[in-house]
Amino acid sequence: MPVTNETILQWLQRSAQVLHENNAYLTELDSAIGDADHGSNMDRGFNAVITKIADMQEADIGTLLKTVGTTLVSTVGGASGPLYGTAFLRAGMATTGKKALETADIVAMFEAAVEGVKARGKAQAGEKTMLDALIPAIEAGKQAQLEQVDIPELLKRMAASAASGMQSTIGLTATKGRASYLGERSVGHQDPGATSSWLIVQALADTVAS
Amino acid sequence: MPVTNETILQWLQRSAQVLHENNAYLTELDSAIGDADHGSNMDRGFNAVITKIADMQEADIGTLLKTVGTTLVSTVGGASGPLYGTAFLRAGMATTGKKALETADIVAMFEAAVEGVKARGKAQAGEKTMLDALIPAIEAGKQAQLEQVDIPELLKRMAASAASGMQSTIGLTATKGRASYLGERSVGHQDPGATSSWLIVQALADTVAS
Amino acid sequence: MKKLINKPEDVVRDTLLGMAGAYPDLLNVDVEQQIIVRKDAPVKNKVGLVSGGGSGHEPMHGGYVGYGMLDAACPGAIFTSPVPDQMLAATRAVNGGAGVLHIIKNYTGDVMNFEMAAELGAGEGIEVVSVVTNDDVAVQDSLYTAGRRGVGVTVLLEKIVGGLAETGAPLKQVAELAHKVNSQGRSMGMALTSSTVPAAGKPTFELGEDEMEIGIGIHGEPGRRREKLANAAEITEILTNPVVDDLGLKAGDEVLALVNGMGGTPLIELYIVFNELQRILKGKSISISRSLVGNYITSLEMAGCSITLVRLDEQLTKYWDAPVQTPALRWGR
Amino acid sequence: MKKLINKPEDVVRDTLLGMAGAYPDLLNVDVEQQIIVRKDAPVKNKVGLVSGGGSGHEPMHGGYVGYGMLDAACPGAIFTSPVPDQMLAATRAVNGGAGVLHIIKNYTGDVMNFEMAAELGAGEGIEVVSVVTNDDVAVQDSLYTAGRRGVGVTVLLEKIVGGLAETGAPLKQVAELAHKVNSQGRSMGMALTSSTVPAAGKPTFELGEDEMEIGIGIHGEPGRRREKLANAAEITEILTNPVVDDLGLKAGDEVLALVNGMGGTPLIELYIVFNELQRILKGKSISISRSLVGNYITSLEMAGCSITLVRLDEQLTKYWDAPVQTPALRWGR
Ligand SMILES: Nc1ncnc2c1ncn2[C@@H]1O[C@H](COP(=O)(O)OP(=O)(O)O)[C@@H](O)[C@H]1O
Ligand SMILES: Nc1ncnc2c1ncn2[C@@H]1O[C@H](COP(=O)(O)OP(=O)(O)O)[C@@H](O)[C@H]1O
Ligand SMILES: [Mg+2]
Ligand SMILES: [Mg+2]
Ligand SMILES: [Mg+2]
Ligand SMILES: [Mg+2]
Repeated sequence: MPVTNETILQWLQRSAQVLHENNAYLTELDSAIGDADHGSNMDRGFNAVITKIADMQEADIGTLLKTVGTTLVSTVGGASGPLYGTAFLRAGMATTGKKALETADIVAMFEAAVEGVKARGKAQAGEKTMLDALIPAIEAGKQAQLEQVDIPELLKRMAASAASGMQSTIGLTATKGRASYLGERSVGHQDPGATSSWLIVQALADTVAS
Repeated sequence: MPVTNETILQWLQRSAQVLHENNAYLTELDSAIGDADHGSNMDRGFNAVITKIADMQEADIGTLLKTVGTTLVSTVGGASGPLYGTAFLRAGMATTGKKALETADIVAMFEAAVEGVKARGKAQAGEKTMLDALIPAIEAGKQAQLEQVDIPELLKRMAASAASGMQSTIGLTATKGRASYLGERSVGHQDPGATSSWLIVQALADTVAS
Repeated sequence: MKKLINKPEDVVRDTLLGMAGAYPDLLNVDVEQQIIVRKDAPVKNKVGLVSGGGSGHEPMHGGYVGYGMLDAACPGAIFTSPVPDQMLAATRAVNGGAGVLHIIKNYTGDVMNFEMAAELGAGEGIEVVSVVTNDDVAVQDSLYTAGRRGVGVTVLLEKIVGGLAETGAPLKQVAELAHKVNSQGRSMGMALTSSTVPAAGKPTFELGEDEMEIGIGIHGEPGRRREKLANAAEITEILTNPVVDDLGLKAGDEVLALVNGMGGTPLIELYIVFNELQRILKGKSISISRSLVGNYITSLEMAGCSITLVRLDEQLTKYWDAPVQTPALRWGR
Repeated sequence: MKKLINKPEDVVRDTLLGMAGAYPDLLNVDVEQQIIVRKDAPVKNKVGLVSGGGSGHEPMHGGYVGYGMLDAACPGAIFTSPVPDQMLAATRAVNGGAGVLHIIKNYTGDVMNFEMAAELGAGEGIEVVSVVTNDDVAVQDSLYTAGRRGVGVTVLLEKIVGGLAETGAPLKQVAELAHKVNSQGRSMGMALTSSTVPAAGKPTFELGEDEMEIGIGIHGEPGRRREKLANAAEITEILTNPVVDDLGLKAGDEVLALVNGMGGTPLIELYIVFNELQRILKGKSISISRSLVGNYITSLEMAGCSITLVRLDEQLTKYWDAPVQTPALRWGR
């Protein structure tokens, strides 16, 4: 069963809810190695997204995701605004006109998103950023695609890889983003952006599973 | 045995020492109902006094006390500077030219000092100020003079009355000085100026007794 | 105690040395005599304006010395009135032949020390007139007490009266304007935290996470009452209403509004309070025609604010607008 | 959390409303679009200067909008870079036909959001050039990291470059001067306490009574290292020496010195730090020919300070001295 535009809407709503519930947690992570705003940034952005997509039941997935992207760019600010904004914009461009996504579409959508984050943020794997959750996720997705598993299983594996990628940030020294100012002191703390990335991927896996 | 200029010098030195030792205590009292500076004010002033009178072994008591008065005026500031300054100036005027004080001189000296404080501060008994230690002290002094006790005993009684006067300030509502701004909230706290006044009178009693 | 200081006993001296270096074109700082004097003092035939008080209220008063405001300031020890020697030295330094006005905040210590200085100045043939500010409505005015404290109005008075003095107006007229400004202004303040006197080494009072002090002065002392913490809108009401009532402000009145920080409160919060103040006054049809928002009369690192309103007329507005050039207030030149 | 605010989510809006009321003659505040624009913008044939960043650094940047400095500021949420929409709206509002300079502090978020805004502005045919400040010597500069933070130099740059822009100089020249000021300036900061982001509700970090953070930025974040509390003289050494070394200051050099408070530190302490700074520089025969002491680029209510030095030459001095009329910096008019 493909992922429909209705599933995507549910995913976005679930993401908004999960990010809202984790507002304080994300901010706490950002307090340790950043500036204590990642939770409120994500919550503000996805709250705006929910309002924006409220009447978009008929829209195709590309339009939906592009709307999410521009909304995040216009409401989040900080580092995460342009990064998540670009991610969703690119995801939308990769799914233009589609009302349903097959396995290959899903992988392509995530790949486009991650490439967008890399381009916008000029970062790569191992720099203690959201990419450390997103890159393992997309790699797991590709591997699952090769293994021809079904979509729920593919997303489950992506989410699991995002989770372990997120955990791996604890041991990393930050070289990009605000945490890089802390140098060695950034080690021992989990990256907030990697955490919100995992939450969003997990939300899709959970939406599709249920 | 009369009180000599040497005794007065010893008294001033002892006062400086006692005020220095009670710096933190006086400031703590002033924190509760004032601005947390009475201890350092008195310590600074009497420290300057000690330097000033270091070479005044030959001076008469009047000259000594007037020097104390002008030094306090010039170094203490706040409310206590002009008040203690005036007190010592007036005490010095009441003892001009004397190298020894008999009972009557001592009573007159304190009376002049207390009148000076009243005139300078426009306050009276019961307003929760240093006068609530000084007025009972001078009254006890006059009574002791009537009873013709010796000088050590007279000063002992003055100090005891200053002490109970000081304690009586705990129950009073301040109507003068900084504590008056607290209104009813000033009740329950001992007045810092009454406390330093007691310390100074007690220092004389102790000097003469030893 | 966490402060950017060396030794507590060096705080005033180090501050004066710092000010001397920061404003070499505006100020002559005499570290020995502990006075801050306008660079071009004494200005011939101009009334000299002298103020002073304990340190710990920066930028008051040293930051208000300069063209169009004070001619000299005497900073005492922290929260301690300066001594008559300082005031006398300042009075001498600014006497340009037209007499000297002492601007005194109503505290027993300040009043008595200035009194002694004025006597000494008069003894030297300098004409000295004193004006005492007492604008704090948190304290009830009474003949039988020390009366109201002088707080925020002092700053505004120094500016307005400084403007008049710069025109060469005689001492009598300058003093009259000072009395007028004082009579047209009222203030009230509150604290979110205590401050710490360096020599004391610990906070003057303790306040719970959900408490605030209402009706504080500027010496780090507790206020008239302790209340449960409120939001900016409620706090601004608590401070503004007694000021408006006591001053008898009516619809149509124009005011100069000062939203003042106590030292540890950032500007962003003061703008929020100012916004609440303009909302409240708008509701009463009182218009804020001039305003000042910032840390102008402080209490070391205390967090909190005070609100001062001065009823304006043409004269007061004119001298408020007149050019001023001091470390802390500057416009028109 | 003890703050003079209403709801955390209303802090920026309430602040903008307050600023609008406090400076009706200087600023147009667009609360909807969250931008603060110079009253007379766009100024014809003048390069428009736009800056912006998270709120919580007041008076930066909104307090620097006005004659001789910025044409517009875009305040984001607390410690959060504003969004491209704000920057674009500001860019449009100040474009007087001579192009617009974006002054960006080097933070990943600020850089990316301004980048997007510049692309959008260019798409509308507005010539936009960007300059990124990166003066914080606490952070090592490297091609492989996010690089140094932009801190105190930003304020001084806005003033100096604003002075040149006011003369009608072309965008290329204005941008060149901006790069020059940035290259001639360095900063370093420290904290005695943490600040509290309103939405977070508790201090960003905990610090013991005898500890301080060295090498902080302006977003309430912990610094490069934690050290035992020291006195003003020692702290000033710790901050000044890396600045002097990195800038390669030599005997005979003249500097503009900024001793900046982080928001919760009272002015009296900043004067003490300034005194230590002048002592240290005197020892190296470096002369402070211009200076600024106060809260100019803050981090909410954080206690602490930063030191910024800019090597002066005739050109920089001239535009530093040029008239300026903004809420937070004013002289010469
Ligand atoms: N250059 C970058 N590339 C990818 N992700 C980044 C980059 N810089 C920062 N991030 C991510 O952004 C997160 C912080 O977001 P947020 O706190 O909302 O913004 P800010 O750092 O501006 O306060 C970091 O935890 C990190 O995952
Ligand atoms: N009008 C007055 N008459 C007599 N004593 C006074 C008067 N006002 C204040 N005092 C005394 O001064 C003491 C405070 O002195 P101090 O703390 O040194 O000065 P300040 O109040 O200016 O800070 C009070 O405790 C009180 O005893
Ligand atoms: Mg952040
Ligand atoms: Mg006191
Ligand atoms: Mg005092
Ligand atoms: Mg941020």
